Amino acid sequence: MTLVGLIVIPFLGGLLCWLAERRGDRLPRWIALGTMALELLLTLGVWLSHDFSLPSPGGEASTWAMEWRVPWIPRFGIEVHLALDGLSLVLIALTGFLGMLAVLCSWREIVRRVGFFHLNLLWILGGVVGVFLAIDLFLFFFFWEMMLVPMYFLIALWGHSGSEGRTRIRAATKFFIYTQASGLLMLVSILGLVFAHHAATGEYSFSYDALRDVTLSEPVAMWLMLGFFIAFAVKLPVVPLHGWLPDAHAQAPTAGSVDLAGILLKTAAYGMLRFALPFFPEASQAFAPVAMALGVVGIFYGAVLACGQNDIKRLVAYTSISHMGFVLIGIYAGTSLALQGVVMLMVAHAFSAAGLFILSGQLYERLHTRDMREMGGLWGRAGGLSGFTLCFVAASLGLPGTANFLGEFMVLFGSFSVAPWTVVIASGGLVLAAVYSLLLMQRVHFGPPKDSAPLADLDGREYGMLLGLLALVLLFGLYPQPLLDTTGAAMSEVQRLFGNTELLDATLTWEAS
Amino acid sequence: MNGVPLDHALVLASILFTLGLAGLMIRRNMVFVLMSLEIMLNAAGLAFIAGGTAWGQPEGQAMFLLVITLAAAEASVGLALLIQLNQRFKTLDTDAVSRMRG
Amino acid sequence: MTYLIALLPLILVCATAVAVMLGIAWQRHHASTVLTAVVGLNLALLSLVAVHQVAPFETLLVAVDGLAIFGAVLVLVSTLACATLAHAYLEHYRGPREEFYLLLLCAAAGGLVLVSSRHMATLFFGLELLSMPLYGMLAYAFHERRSLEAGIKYLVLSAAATAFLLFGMALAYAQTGRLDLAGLTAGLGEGGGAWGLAGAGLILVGLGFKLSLVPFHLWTPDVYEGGPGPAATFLASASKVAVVIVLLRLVIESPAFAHVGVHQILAVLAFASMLIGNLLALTQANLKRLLGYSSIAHFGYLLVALVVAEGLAVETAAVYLVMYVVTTLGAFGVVTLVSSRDISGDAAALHHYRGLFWRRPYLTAVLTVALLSLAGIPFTAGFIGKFYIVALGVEAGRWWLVGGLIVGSAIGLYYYLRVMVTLYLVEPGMQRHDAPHDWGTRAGGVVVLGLAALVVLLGVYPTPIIEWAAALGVAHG
Amino acid sequence: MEIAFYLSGLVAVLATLGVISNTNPVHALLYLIVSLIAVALVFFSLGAPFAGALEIIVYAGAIMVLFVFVVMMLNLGEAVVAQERAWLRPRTWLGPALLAGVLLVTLVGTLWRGDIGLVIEGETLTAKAVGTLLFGPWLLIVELAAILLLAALVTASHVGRLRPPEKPPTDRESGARKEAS
Amino acid sequence: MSFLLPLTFLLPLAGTLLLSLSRGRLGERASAAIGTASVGLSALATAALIAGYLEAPERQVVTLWTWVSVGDFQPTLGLALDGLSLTLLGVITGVGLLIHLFAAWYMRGESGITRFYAYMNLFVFSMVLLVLGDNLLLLFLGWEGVGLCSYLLIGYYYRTAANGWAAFKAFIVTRVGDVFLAIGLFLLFRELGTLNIAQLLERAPQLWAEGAPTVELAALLLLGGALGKSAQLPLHTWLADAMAGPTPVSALIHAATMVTAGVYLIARMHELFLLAPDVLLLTGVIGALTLLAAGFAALAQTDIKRVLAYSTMSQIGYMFLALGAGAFDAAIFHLMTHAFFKALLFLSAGAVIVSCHHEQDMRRLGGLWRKLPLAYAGFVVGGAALAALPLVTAGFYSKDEILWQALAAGHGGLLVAGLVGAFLTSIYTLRLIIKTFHGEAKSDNARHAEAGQGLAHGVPLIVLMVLSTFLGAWLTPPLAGVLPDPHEGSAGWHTALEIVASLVALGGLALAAWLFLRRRKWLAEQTSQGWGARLWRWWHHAWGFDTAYDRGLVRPYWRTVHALRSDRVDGLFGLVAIMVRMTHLGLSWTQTGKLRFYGLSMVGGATLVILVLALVR
Repeated sequence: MTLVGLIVIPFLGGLLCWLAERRGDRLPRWIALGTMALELLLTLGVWLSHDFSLPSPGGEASTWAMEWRVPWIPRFGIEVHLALDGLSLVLIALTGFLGMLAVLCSWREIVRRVGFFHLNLLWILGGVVGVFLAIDLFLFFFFWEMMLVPMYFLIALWGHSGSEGRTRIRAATKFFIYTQASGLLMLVSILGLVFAHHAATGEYSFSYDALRDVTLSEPVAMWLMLGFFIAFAVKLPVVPLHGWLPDAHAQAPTAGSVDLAGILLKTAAYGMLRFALPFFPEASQAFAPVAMALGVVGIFYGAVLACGQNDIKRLVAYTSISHMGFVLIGIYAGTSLALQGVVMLMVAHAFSAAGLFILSGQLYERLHTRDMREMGGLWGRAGGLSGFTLCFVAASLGLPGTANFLGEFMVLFGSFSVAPWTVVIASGGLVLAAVYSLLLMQRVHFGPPKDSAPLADLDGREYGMLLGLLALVLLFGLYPQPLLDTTGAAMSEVQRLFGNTELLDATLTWEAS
Repeated sequence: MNGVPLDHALVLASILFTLGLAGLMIRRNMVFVLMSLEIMLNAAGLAFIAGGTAWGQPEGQAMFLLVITLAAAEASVGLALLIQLNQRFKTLDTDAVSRMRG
Repeated sequence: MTYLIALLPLILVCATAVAVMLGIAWQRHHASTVLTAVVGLNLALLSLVAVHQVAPFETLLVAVDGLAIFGAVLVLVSTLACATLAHAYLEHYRGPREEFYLLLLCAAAGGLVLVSSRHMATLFFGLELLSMPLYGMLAYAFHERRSLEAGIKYLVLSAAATAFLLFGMALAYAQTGRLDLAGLTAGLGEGGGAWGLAGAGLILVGLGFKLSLVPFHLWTPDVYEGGPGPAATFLASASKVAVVIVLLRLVIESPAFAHVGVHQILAVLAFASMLIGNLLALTQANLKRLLGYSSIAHFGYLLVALVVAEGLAVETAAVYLVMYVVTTLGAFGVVTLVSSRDISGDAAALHHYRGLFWRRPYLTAVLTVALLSLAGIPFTAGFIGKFYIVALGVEAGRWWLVGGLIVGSAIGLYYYLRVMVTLYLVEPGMQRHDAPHDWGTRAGGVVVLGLAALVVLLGVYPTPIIEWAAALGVAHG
Repeated sequence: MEIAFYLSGLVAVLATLGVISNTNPVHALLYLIVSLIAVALVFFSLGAPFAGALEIIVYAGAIMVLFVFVVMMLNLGEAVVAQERAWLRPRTWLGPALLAGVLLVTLVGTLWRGDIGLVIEGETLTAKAVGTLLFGPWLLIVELAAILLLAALVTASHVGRLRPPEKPPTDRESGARKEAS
Repeated sequence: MSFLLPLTFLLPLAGTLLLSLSRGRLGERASAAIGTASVGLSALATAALIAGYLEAPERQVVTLWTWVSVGDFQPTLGLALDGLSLTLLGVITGVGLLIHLFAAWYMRGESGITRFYAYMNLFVFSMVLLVLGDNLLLLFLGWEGVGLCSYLLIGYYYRTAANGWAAFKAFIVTRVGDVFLAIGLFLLFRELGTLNIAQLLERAPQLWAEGAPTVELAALLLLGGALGKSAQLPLHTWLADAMAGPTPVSALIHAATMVTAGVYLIARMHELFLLAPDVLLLTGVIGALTLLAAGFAALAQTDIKRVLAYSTMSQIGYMFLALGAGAFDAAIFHLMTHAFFKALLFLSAGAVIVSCHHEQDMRRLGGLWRKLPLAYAGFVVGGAALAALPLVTAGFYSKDEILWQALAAGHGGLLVAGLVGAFLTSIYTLRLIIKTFHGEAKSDNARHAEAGQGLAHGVPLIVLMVLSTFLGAWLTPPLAGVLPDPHEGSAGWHTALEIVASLVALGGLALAAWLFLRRRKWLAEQTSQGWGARLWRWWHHAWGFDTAYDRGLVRPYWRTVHALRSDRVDGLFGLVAIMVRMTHLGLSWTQTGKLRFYGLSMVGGATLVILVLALVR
C-alpha cells in the first residue's frame, strides 16, 4: 500500500491545493510543500526499511523490494502492478526532493491562481511517480502520457510569454505533440509485444515479467525496440528529436523547468533502463552503435547550440541535451559501471540543472529578462547568486568533486571498454561543456556591469534551496556509495539482461588501430 | 427471347439516376435541386421494381412504395425549407446558403 | 408476446412521441413535454432489461440481439442527454419549443430501428426515420440563417445519399433477389458478383455520408455549426452510433461485403478520414465546426475496426463507440449549455470561451475532460478507445492505418490543445456567452457533469464496458 | 411489351434531360411529370401495374402538384428564367456533367459485365401480393412509415411558418441577468 | 601522525568554506587573516610531516573512504605521502603561505578580498589533493580543481571583459589537455583495472614490454594532460594571457605550483613513461622546443608579467627536458628552485606594479631601483637565479643538474637546446631588470612610485630571496627511492659542463648588458623596421600560435555556432509543421460552403468507389 500511497499522495495534495485556493495564496503553497515533503519522507522511510542490496544469486527470484498488484482490466490481463526497486526508489526520492524545490522556487514567482498551479505541479509529480512505479506496461503508458497534461498547463498558463505573446502556448503544444505522438509509437510497440506474447501463450498480459520473456524474431524485435526507443528518445531528448525541449524550458515557469529537466527527462532514461534494454537485449545491442552515435551527436549538438543562445534558460536547456548524450551512451554501453554512472549522472544532472534553472528564475525575478545580452557584470551586484551560479556551472561542466563528474566519468570509464572510439569522441564534449558553462558565467556575471544598483540579495528561502542543492551535489560527488548501493542490484539486473554478450565486434581495440 | 432483360431495365434506371445527379450538381436553383432529388429517388424505385419483377417477387414493389413515401416526405420538408429560404434570403439560389465555410 | 417485448423500446419511444404530439395539440407546456419525453426514454431504457431476457430474437426485419441492445442503449442515452440539453437550450427560445422533442423522439425511434435492422427495408427506413426529423431539428431555429442553411444542406445531401443507398440496395437486390442481410450474404456468395459489388459500393457511399467519411464529409462542419446545439449533439452521437452499428452488421456480422475491394475501400476511407479530418480542424476558430472535423477523424479511427473485421473488431468498435458517445455528448453538452442564454447564434466561436475557466471552472473542467478524451489522453475514456484501435491495428498488422492514426492524433492534439488552453487564458473582458449561473443544478448541468465523471470513470476503470463489448465480440465476431 | 418498355424508357430519359436543362421551373415541372408518367409506363410494361398506378397517382399527382403549388406561390417569373440561363453556362455544367457521365459509364459497364441473365417476363404482380407482404411480415415498416410521415409533417409545419418567432431576449434583459449572477 | 596528512588540505578547505559562507560579512583584515592562517596551519602540518618523513622516510597512505565502488572501479579518497609529494607539498604550502601573506599587502583596498582568499584557499586545497591523491581519479579532482581556481583568479577583476576571456581561454585550453588525461585514465583503467597509482605502476611493467603500443599511447595521453596544465607547446597559449589575474595569483598558480603539475604528473607516473621511451623522448623534445620558443617570445615582451610568464614556460620547458632525459629528480629539483625564484620575481613584480599604480608596461617604467630597493633586490636575486648565475644561485644548481643529466643520458640535442635556452634566459632577464629599474622613469606612474611597506610586503620577499640563493639549493628533495636514481657520469665531464653552462649564462648577461645599455638605439631601429620588426612582432606574439588557433579553431567554431544557433535540425521539423499547415489551407479551400460542390465531391467519391470495385476483382 505504501506504493499506492506514493502515487496517490501528490494527486490528493494537488486537489487539496486547488480547494485551498479560496483561503488565500499561502495555504496551497504550504500544502504542496507538505505533500512533497511527505512523499520524500515516505521514500526515505522505504529506503531505510528495505534492503536494496544485490538480488538473490539465483536471479530468477523477484528483484523488487516492494510489490503491489490488483487486476484492473482483466480482458487484457492488465493489472495495477506497482513495484519498487533501487532505481525507482532513487528516482522517486529525487522527484520528492525536486518537487519541494519546485514548490519553493515558485513561492514568489507564481502569484496568479496559485491553487490551480500547484494542482498541476503536483499532478505532474504524481504522474512521474506513477511512471517510476508502474511495471505493468499499460499502466506505465497510462502515467507516461497522463503527466503531459498538467505539464502542458504549467507551461501554457504560467509560462513566460517570450517575445510574442503566444510563444509559451506554442512551446507547450510542441512539447505535448512531440511526446504524445512518440508515446503512441511506444503504445504500438507495447501492443506488438503483447500480441507476440499472446500468439506464443494464448494469454493477454501487459506484465513486465511476462513480456520480458517473449521471444521475437529479429526484425520484429528491432521494430518494436525502435518504437520504445523513439518514445524515450523524444523525452530524453536525443538529437534530432529534441526540438521541444529548448522551447519548453525557455517558456516554462521555473518550477516547470526544474521538473522538466530534473525529473521528466529522467523518465526517458528510466524507461530505457527498465524496458527498452531488458525487453529487447539483442535488438538493443545491434542498435547500440547507432544509439551511441546519436548520443555523441547529442553531446556536441547540444553543446554547440548552447554556445549560440542568448536566452539563459535556452542555454541551460541545450546543456541538458548535451548531458543526456552521455546518459544515452552509458545506457547502451551496458556495463555495470556505465549503468551506475547513468544513474549517478541522472541524479547529478537533476540537481545541477535544477540549480541553474532556479538561478535563472531568480535572475529573471530581479532583472525581468532572460536575455544574456542585457546582463553582464552581475558579480558585484547579485551577491550570493553569482557564487551559486559558479558552483552549479562548475557542476554542469563536470568538475570533479561534483556528482556530475562522477556520473560522466563513470559512464565514460564504463563505456570505454566496449566502445573506445565513442568515448574518445564524447570526451571532446567535456571541452565544449566547459565552453558553454563558462560562457554563461562570462556573459552573465563577468564583464562591465550594465547598471551599478545592487540587486536584491538572496533571501533565506532562496539561499536555503540553493545551498541544499549544492550540498547534495557535493555529497553525491564525494560520497556516492549509498546511492550506488541502492541502485546496484537494479543495474546489475539490467546489465545481466542486456550486457552479457560481446558487444560491438566492430569497435576497434587499441592494438588493432 | 421474350421480355426485357433485367440489365436493360437497370441501365435505364442508371441513366435516370445519373441525370438526377447531374441536375443536383449543375443547378443552383433550389427547385431544380429538389426535382433532381425526386428523379434520383424515382430511378432507385425503378431499379427496385425491375429487380422485383425479374425475380417475380412483391418485395420490389413494396420497396418502391417505401421510396415513394420517402419522396413525398422529403418533398414536403424540402419545399417548406425552400419557402423559408425564399423568405429569408429572397432567392432560391443554393449558393446563397454558403455563409458557413472554411 | 416475445415480439412485443423485443420491440418494447421502439413502441415506448413511438408512444411517447405520440403522447408529446397529443400534448402539443392539447396545450403547449415546455416542462411537461420534456418530462414526458424523458420519462418515455427512461422507460424505453428500462425496458431494455426485459428485452435482454428475450434476446436474441429475430424476425424477417429485425434482429434484437446483443448488438441491437448495445446500440439501443447508446441511442437512448444520447437521446436522453439531448433532451435534457434541449431543455436548457430551448428555455430562452421564444418560438414553439415542444416540437423539438417530438422530432427527437421520432429520430430516436429511427435509431432504434436501425440498430436492430437485419433487412434492407428496415435499414433504409430506419435511416430515413433518423434523418427526416433531423432536417427539422437542424433547421429548428430557421429564423437564424445558419440553422436554415444547415437544414437545407443536410436535407439535400442526405437525400442524395439516400438515393445512392437505395440504388445500391436495388442493385444488390437485382443480383440476389433477397433483401434480408442473411439472404443477401448467401446470394452474393464468395465473389459477390459485379452488381452486388457495385451495390455494396453505393450502400457504402450512402452510409459513409451519414458517418461523414472523407470524401463525403464536406457537409459536416457546416451542419454542425449551423444546427442548434441539441440537434448537432444528436447528429454527432445517436445518429452516428446507429449508422455504425448497421455498418458493423453489414461488414462483420453478416459479411455481405466480404470482398477484398470493399475492405480496401474502407481502409482508404479510414486513412483519408483520419488525416483529412484532423488537418481540416487545424486552425478552426469555431468550436462546433472543430468538433465536426474531429468527428470526421474519429470515424476514420473507428473504421479501422470495420476494415479489420475480425478478431477484436466488434469489441473495438463497441468500446470505441461508447467512449466516443460519452465524450461527444460531454463536449457538445458544454457548448449547448454555454449557448443556451441566447438562441440567436450559438456560442461556438473560440473567443467566446476565452477564460471560461475563471468564470465557470466546473463547466470548463467538463469541456477539458471531453477534449482530452477526444485527444485520447489517459485518464479519459478516449484513451481506452484509442488503445483499442491501436491494439486492433497492431494485431491485424494494418501498419498504414496505425501510422495514419498516430499522425492524425498528433495533428489532432494541436487543435484540441489550442481549444483547451483558450479556456484557461486570461479573461479579455469581451463578449460573454455564458451558461446560466445556476447551470450546475439544472438538469442539463447535471447531465454534463455526469458525463464528464463517466468519461473519467471509464478512462480509469473501463472493465464493465470492455466486458460488455467483449461479450458482443464473442456473439457477433 | 418490350417495345413499350424501350419507348417509354426513351421518353423518360429525354423528359428527364429536359427537366435538368430547362430554365423555366414550370416547364421543367411539366417535363418531370412527363418523365414520371413514362416511368409509370415502364412499370406497366414490366408487369407492375400497381406500382405504375401509384407512380401516377402519388408521384405525378400529389408530389408534383405540391411542387407546382410552391412554384406558383413563389411566383417565379421571367426574371428566374433569365437568371437560370445565366447560370447554365457550359463552364458551370461541363465538369459535373462529365463526372456524371463517368459514373454512368462505370455503372453501365458494371451492369453489362455482371449480367446474370435474368429476363423480366412481364408477369403481372398484383397489388394483392404487395399488400399481403406489406401488411404481413413488413407491418413494422408500415407503422414506421407513419412515424416518418408524422415527423415530416411536424417538420414541414414547423419550418413552413412564415411568421418568424418573437425576438430573442433583448440585451437589456440579458444584461440584468448578468448582473444578478 | 596520520591525522596531519588530511589536515594539510582540510584546513584550506575549511578556510574556503568559512570565507564563502560568510556572505560578505567579513572585513578585509578578517578575510586575509582567515585565508592566510588556514594556509599557515596547513604549512605547519606540512612542516611536521616533513620532519616526520626525514626521520622515517616511509610511504604513508591514509584512506579516508572509498569514493566509488562499482565492480573493479574502486577509487578511494586516499592520500599517499612519499618524498615526491612531500616536496611538492612543501612547495605548495610554504610558497603558498608566503604568497598569501604578500597578497594581504597586495590586495589591500580591493573589493572582494573575501572572495579572493576563498579562491586562494580553494586552490591550495585542490593543489594539495593533486599531489597527495593516491589514485589518478583523485589526482584528476585536484587537477581540475586547480584549473577552476586558476580560472576564477585570472578572472578576478571581472569588470574588464578581457580578463574574463583570458580566464576562459586558460580554462578551455587546459581542459583540452585534461581531456587527453581523462582518456589516458580510461585507457589505463581498461588495461590495468585500477586507478591506484601504486598498483598501476606495479602492474604496468608486468603487462607491457617496453615500447608496447598501448603503453606508448597511455603515456602520450598523460603527456597531453601535462602539456595543457604546464603550458607547453602546443597548449601553452593561455599562460601569457593568464597574467590578467592579480600578481600573487600569477606567482602562486602560474609560476610556482599549478603549472608544474604536469611535471609532477610525469614524475609520478615515471615508470609508465620509462616503458614508453618514444613518448619520454617526445616529452624532452617538447620541453626543449618550448624552452626555446618561450625564450625568444620573452625577449620581445613589453609587459613585465608577460616576460615572466614566458620565462615560466621556458623554465617548465627545462623541467620537461629533464623528464625527457629521464632525470626526474632533476626536474623536481628545478621545479622546487623555480618555485622559489619565480615566485620571488612575480612578487617583486607585484611590488613594482602596485607601487607604480598598476603600471606594468616596461616601456613606461624605468629608473625605479632607488625608489623600490626591496623590489629591486628581489628582481636581482630572482633574476640571477633565473639566469643561473654560477655558484651563488639556486637556479644554477638545478639547471646544471638538468644539463648534466641530459648529457649523461646521451641526449646531445637536448643539451644544446638547454644551453641555448640558458643563453636566452640570461638575455631577457637582464633586459627585464634594465628596462624596469634603470634608465629614466618614463611615465608619471613610475616617477611617483611608492615603495611597499609592512611585514606582509617584506617578509615574503626576503624569505624567497634567501631561498633563491644557493641556500635554497641546499634543500635537497627527498626523492631517493621514489624516483629512479640519476644517471651516473664522469665527474670530469660534469665539471666541464658546469663551466660551459656558466659561461653561456654569463655570456648572455654580457650580451644583454651590451645590447640594452650600450646599443639601445641601434636595437630600437633594428626592431622597428624591415625583417627585424617582423621577427620582433612575431616573437612578441609568441610565434603566432594564438592567431593560428584563432583562425583554425576558434573562428570556425563560432561560425558553426552561429550557423546552428537557431537549431536547424529542429527547423526540419518546423518544415513538417509548415507542410501540415499548407495542406490544411488547401483542404480548407474545399470547404466552399456551396451545396453543389458538396454534391460534386460526393459523386466523385462514389464514382471512385464504383471504379475501384469494378477494377479490383
